[in-house]
Amino acid sequence: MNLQFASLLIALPLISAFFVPVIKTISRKAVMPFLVIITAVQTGIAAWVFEEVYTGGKPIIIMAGGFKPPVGINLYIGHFAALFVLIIAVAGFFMAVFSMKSIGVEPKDKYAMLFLLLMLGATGMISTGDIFNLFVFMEITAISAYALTAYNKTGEASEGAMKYIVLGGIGSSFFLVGIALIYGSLGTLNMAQIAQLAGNINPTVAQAALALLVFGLAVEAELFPLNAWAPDAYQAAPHPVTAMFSAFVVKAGLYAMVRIIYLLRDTQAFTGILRLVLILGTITVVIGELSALRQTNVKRMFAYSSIAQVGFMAVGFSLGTQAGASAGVFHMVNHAIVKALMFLAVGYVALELGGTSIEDFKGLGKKMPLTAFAITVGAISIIGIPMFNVFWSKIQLILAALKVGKTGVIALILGASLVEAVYYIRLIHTMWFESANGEKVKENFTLGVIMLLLVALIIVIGVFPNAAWNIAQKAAADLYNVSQYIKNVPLLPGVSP
Amino acid sequence: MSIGVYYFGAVSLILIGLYAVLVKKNLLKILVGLSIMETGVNLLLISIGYIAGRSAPILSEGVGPNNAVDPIPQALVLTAIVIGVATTALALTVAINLYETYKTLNIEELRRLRG
Amino acid sequence: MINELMIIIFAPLLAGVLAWIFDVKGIREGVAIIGAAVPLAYLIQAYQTLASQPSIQYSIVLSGFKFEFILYHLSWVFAMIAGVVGFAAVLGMVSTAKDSYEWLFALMSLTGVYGVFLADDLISFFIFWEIMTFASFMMVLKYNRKASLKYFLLSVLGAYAMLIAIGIIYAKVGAFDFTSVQRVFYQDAMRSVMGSDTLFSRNELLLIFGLFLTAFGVKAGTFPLHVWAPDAYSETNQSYTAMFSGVLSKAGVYGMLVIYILLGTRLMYEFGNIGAAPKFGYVIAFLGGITIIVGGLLAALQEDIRKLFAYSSISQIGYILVGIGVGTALSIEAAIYHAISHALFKGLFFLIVATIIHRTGKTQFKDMGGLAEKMPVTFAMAFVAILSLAGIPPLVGFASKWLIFEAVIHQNMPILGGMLFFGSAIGFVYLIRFTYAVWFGQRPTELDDTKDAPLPLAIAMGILALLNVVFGIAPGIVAGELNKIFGKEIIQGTIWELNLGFGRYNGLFITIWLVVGILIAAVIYFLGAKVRRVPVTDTYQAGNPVTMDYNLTIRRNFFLPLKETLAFWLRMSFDRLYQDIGSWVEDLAETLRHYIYNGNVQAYAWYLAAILIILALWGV
Amino acid sequence: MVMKRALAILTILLIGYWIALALSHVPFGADKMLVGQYYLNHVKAQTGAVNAVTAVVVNYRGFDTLGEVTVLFIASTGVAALLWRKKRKRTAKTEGSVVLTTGSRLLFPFIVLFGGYIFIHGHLTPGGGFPGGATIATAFLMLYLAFSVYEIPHKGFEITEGLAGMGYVTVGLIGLAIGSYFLFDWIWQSWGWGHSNIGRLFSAGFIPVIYTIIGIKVGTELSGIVDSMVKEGGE
Repeated sequence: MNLQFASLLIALPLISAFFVPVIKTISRKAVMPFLVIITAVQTGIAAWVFEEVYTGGKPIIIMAGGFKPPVGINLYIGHFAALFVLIIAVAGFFMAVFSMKSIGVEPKDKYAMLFLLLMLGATGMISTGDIFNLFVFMEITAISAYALTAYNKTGEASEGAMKYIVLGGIGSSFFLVGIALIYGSLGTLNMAQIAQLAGNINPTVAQAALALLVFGLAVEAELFPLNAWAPDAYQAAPHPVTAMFSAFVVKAGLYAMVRIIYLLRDTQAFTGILRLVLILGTITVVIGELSALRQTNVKRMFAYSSIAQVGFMAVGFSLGTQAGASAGVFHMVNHAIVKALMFLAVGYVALELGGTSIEDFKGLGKKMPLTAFAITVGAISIIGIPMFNVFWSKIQLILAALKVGKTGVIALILGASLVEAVYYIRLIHTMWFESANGEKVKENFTLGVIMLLLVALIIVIGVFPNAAWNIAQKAAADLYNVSQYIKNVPLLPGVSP
Repeated sequence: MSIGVYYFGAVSLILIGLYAVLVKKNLLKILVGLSIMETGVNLLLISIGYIAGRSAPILSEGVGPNNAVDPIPQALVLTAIVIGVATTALALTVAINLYETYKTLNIEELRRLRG
Repeated sequence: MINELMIIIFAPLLAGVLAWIFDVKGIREGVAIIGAAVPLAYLIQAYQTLASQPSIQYSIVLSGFKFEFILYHLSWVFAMIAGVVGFAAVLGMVSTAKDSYEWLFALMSLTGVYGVFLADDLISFFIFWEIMTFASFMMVLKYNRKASLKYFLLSVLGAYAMLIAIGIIYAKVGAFDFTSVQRVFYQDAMRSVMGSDTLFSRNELLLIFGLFLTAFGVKAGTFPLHVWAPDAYSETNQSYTAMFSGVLSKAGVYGMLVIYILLGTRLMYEFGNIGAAPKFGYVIAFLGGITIIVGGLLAALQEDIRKLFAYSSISQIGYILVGIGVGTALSIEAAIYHAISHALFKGLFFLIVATIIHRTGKTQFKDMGGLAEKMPVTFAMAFVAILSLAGIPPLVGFASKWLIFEAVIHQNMPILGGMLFFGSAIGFVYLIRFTYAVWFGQRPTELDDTKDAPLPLAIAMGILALLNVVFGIAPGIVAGELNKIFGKEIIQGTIWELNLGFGRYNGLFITIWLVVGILIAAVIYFLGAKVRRVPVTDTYQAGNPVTMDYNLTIRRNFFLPLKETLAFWLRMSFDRLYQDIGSWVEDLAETLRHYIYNGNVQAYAWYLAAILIILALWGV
Repeated sequence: MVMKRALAILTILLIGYWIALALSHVPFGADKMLVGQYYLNHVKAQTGAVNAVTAVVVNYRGFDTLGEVTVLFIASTGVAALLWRKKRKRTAKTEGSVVLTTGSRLLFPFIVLFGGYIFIHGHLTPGGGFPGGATIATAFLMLYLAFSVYEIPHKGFEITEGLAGMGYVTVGLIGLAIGSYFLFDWIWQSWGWGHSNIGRLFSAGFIPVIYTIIGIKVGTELSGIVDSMVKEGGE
């Protein structure tokens, strides 16, 4: 089969989003099922791409318009992108199913469109091989995220979205300045070629460009203190959207940041920026965990926890070794699974019991045992108990840090896990052992199945981490090994200085 | 260090925009600041593509491949402008919603979500 | 063919899961008992195998890691502790467990303990350690959030300490299995003797030692990491506490032995000896000594029967640590012996407490009294346990304590000896209270229709009491097994006699004399003058009127004077220190959160500007 | 407040100095082209467009443009979603003056025509789908300003918008089917239409097709945004 068909990953959500207005005029009720069907098909395509890439061992290069890079824009679906496109599709599918139940605010057809375009944006960000195209996809992601954050049309939603817009706007402007500097020095926008020529950039320009690019992406990647929008947006957004934010939107931003840093490793600024990311990542973990500590709104607590985990990933990537990158990718995967589960569960609780404050979680074990079980498993996993998936990524992170002699990272993980233990155990205790009045809720079958699936995934990876770890290692190699990346992109021979 | 007047203007616009975002209390003014920043960035992009003495990259009537300016930044700016418009439109919409709910656009008062 | 080691380890967990799924009263109890009995049976069977071969090994490759398990004499002894006490505790839980939740986690923790004892590589050691911790934590969580949180936090601290140590070792050794690690450290020791470069520097060695000490110290309940133990032991199903205190704390002790096995040689050469005892062991020994005193004193001051034994348990673990710390073959054997006897008598004690709470619903001394009449069987068990803990021959507690004394004194360590002696004395102090306040004296009227122990609990207590007596009268049985660990006759003698060369103790001899003495006493009792019942009155009053705020009876504030004397020292509580640190961090977090995420988007924009400035300054 | 301003000025000066320092190594007006030169050299042969910018936008960097269309689509959808109320109507108090209304009626078709001209000639002259669409939207904006009750036909516009978007993707997918690359210029490269026509209207492969689609789409989208913002909600 022609591998260029992988471009359907971009085309399908797009054409489907454009089709929604037509569907709406036929039947308003058909919109949400349509969304589910499309995400399911997207999952199928993503699974095919994943299979192709991992069995073939070679990345799929999609060349738009048939022009070879750097003349045309290419999508680079390597091991990392294949993995994350699949995660995006699966998470999107689950959240689409969840949306059928949880989205009550009209106009749902617009919601469906924005939902699809958010997926599209993240998919594009992960797979693109052109730095300006990255900016475009980043804006697609960001703007649909703005709209979705404000979707509930409450004051809080608008406020959260506004913060996101202002900070995101500043970030993207400076990101574009960075692109301008890179383009001005090299005359190309193709990432592989930029990596190839990175050594030629004037050091001053390289420093500023790299710094600005990282700055712009760090806003999306939620590194402290550029993440101030995140808790608000997470809290205010509709529940499925929050889950998607945590599961893949932030990861797409982080990925792009790491990719660009690694691409420009030939520049002198490389080690400096790695150190900076390490510091920012560390502070992100500390502040995130501490902020979650006494949170009374569970959704917000999870948001802070999510931010802290992103900090771990950033720390992993900033170790500057392949082991560190592997640990970071592995943590990304595990965290995506866990947080999708937890935000789904929290959203479901909010739907049934009317809120996400800790009061609503009293006696949840009696009222909604399955949901409470799901949250418990997720929480235990995040704390880092063996036999659950996050444990392995934390271990790998520790080993990677040890290899480069950064023992401080270990202390960081230890401290963070202690704090996580405190607030998650408080929550677990509240759910299971505090009594509250209220009827037992009849839990939705489909959502129950989804939650159990994710729980099963957490435990399966926890018990047999090998397969997942291998995949993560391959994905990380794709990210880390820049010379291989350059080789994989079929650059047009004539176009070079 | 010497930068051309176009660069200077572009960077100044970016900084003026940033200044507005950092200092102004009115949300609309902050959004205006963001727009100014975007404009500055677009100007910067376009000036980077300029090559002294050459004309627009429309290859007819005596303009050949060797006396046209770089077409890429112009294409990029086209995209960037549209993205800027989209952001602004959405931001204004959110501002409308905010005003309808809280009857204020003072960012000091729009602080329900915190901590 | 499934390996027998796997059956030993996973049978309890399987039973627990089954009990949890088939949540039917009757079935789940049966399944659980089978789950606890199967490993015990296999262990007993393995005794035969171990007589002919040095060890039983098994390894399995899972998810890229090779998990190795081994059963040899040392692990067999510890596994037997787990088997016997675990089995007794499960029997006890038949009477006291309320739902399938408790079965699941109680049996899961048993699996964890077996795994820890049988593990032969650091990764499986750690994983089972965590399973054990997690399961026991879940047991506490059900009863009390605060206690469980304290337990969990310290456990996580310990777990990560261990993990980091393992990581450091792995980074240099490149393997996890005990054999390789041991070999590397041994070679390192040889290198340092030769004066050549070592793989692990002195500081790294110290770091690893400290981390392991923290990890195992938490589980064993060593001062100053003991603060979780009183709360956790008392705030859970008391039948389970028999296992918790009797077996799980032994995992910490076993960990200390693992330090010796893996790092011992290197540590000894690096830091030197005092006499025959290694210097690094002194750290362990003195921590143990302090633990004895702190645990003992605090036990005496408790008003809650569960807390009393929880502190007592901490104090007794101190003995074991002293034995291990002294580091001679004799002292280590003595320590293991005391680990066995502590498991036996403290398991028994907690089952007794479980019975009392099960039957009366009371936990405070002030609500009890005169139960000996109503619960004769339980009282008989308590009698055995008290004598054993107090170290009165011919019970097992005497034999092991005597060995530790001898081992310490033989190394000329007067301070440690004093600590041990003080611990024994304070043991009497708190046991008096338990003996009198619970079993004798006036009985509150509401306890008049208290019944004796239910059958499962009675059987469980019977097993442990019997072993207390048997191993006391015939200490040579245990000593013989312990000698196998070292492969030489360190404690000589017959089954009835322990002979150290510089001292001997004959259990049978003393028993015979004791029986004779009791017979004589009985004869006197029955032939003597008419026995008169004396009403119990407080002797403290001495004619003065009693004010309620200084009303000291054996059931109420009995040791208040002691408390007042120690007031200065009691103020320095590590528990409170940790709590203060905890709340300080939380307050800081609260302030920080409100200050940083203040909701003002302009402030957030300033953060962005700040980062830009940092980037600019770094660039310019 | 003064402190804050001073601090802000200090901040922007520092940042400005930093960016300017970097820019001073990217000399203004110098020839920095690499890929750009390739475009200029091959644009006519490869795409048939005279306007290199257009060729870059539609052909070489088709993904960007697709994304750009999407962004605008998101904006219009987002604005409509966020301003969605049960009942929304126009609340303008006064009708425009006679001059305004008559003038608008007269000008409307010409503005639309001009917009159409711009996007159809995108491959020849400066302009293209986006300016053309924006011009068309201005025509509708003018109607809103002139008449107090005027509303665009929402449903029709929405569907047109969607269909136009689908059309763009479909053109791309046809490229995938025919030329086995997404967004492949099948009209120019596979079918070879208009090779003799370079510099005239019927050339440049699918650029005019796509620009027409984009023009229609942008026009309807921007009009939709205007409509959403002009109307006020009521319960």
